[in-house]
Amino acid sequence: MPTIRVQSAPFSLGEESEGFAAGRTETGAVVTFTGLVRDTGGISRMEIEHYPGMTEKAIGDIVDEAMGRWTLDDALVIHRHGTLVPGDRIMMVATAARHRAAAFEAAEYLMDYLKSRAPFWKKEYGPDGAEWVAAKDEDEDALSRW
Amino acid sequence: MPTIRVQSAPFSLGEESEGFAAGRTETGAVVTFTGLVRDTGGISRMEIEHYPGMTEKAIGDIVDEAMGRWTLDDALVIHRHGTLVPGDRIMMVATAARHRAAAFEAAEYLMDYLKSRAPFWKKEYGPDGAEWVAAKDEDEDALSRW
Amino acid sequence: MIDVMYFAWVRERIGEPRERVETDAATVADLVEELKAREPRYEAAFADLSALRVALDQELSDFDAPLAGVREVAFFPPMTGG
Amino acid sequence: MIDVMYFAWVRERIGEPRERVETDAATVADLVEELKAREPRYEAAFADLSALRVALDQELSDFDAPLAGVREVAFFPPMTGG
Repeated sequence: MPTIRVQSAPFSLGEESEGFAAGRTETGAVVTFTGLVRDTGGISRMEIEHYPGMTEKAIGDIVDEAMGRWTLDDALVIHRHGTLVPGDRIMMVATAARHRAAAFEAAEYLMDYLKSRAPFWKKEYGPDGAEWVAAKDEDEDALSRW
Repeated sequence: MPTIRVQSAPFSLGEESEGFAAGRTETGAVVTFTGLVRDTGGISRMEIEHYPGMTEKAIGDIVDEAMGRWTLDDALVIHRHGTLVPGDRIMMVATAARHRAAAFEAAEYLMDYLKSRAPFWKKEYGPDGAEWVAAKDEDEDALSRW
Repeated sequence: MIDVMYFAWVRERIGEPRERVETDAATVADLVEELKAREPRYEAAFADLSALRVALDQELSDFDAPLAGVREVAFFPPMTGG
Repeated sequence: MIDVMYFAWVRERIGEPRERVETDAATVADLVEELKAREPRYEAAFADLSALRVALDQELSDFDAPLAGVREVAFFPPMTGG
């Protein structure tokens, strides 16, 4: 059963990684991805807004699609909202599969879809004021490979 | 500075993940891959032999090549040798980069080369006796994409 | 009556996160026209529909989708999660 | 004198992990022929060179590589790490 958590609280990458897919002796490959707040242009903080209800549903649909495309033993998505500062972990995904290709591909798929199809919006607060992060064409384009 | 460790002792995926690239506010993306012993065909244990001296050198060359191809903020490779049982972690890689594409690609590159170019050999002990794991054509073929 | 929700800079331009709207609009685009006719803040928020996304009952949809049976409409810019 | 090392099933067939070899072989292939001429266990280990890899001073190399100046030769099957 995949795990999906949308929360304002920080999460422990160490504990999540250690516990993920533990005790599964059919699993040969585990991939994790962690996204962090970068200190670009001296930003002091980031606010992440989301759409409660739709967020969980959208992530659930993305995870279901990944579980169907690849034979995954397990999957995990954690995504924070609220206030974060540079160095903070924004989100993570983890995938477990028999072989490495499936684990890597599924993790990249989850990331590509979470970027552009899960209802989160980032606002950065820097020396020149606050600005909503613009969606990148390359993130939309990334979906076309799947 | 990348970290490379070749050891018979187990490692903590949790602690390694938690500590990797910690405090780097230029890093936006961290990818980890962990390889585990699978319980295929009822194997009871695996022995991993390696070539001390060459192992560290070969992994070092692979990591250097990855650091040159992608702009990585950090990289980590841990690979065990000796006796392992199903569920045990054989090895892990971690990559840190500004953006997710570089972190994913570099981690996949490291895995592809560690599979076929680092001097490790696996022997599986199962109900029908012991057998050296044969190299797969697909692992050799995987190198051609880089 | 329909619940209309706004997120990110759409919410900021309109000045509130959600409201109940009395409407007979047949499609999302019709609803947008009704809202734009109300006040300049709606005109500002809906000036460029290509910069907006819409969800109907929490599923991504299109501006030409029908509103029949829909309870919740949400307008927002392209997502920037991950 | 050269150090010759064997790994995995090559080591098992030859029965030891390393040995010192007195040789004037010009290339790896020449060294292999000398070893095969010694005893059947070497013939068994080197029966199919396409199933083997060789490293010279801990760098992957080829069977037609020259041995001049090389201190350590290692023979082993394709690697199966990761």
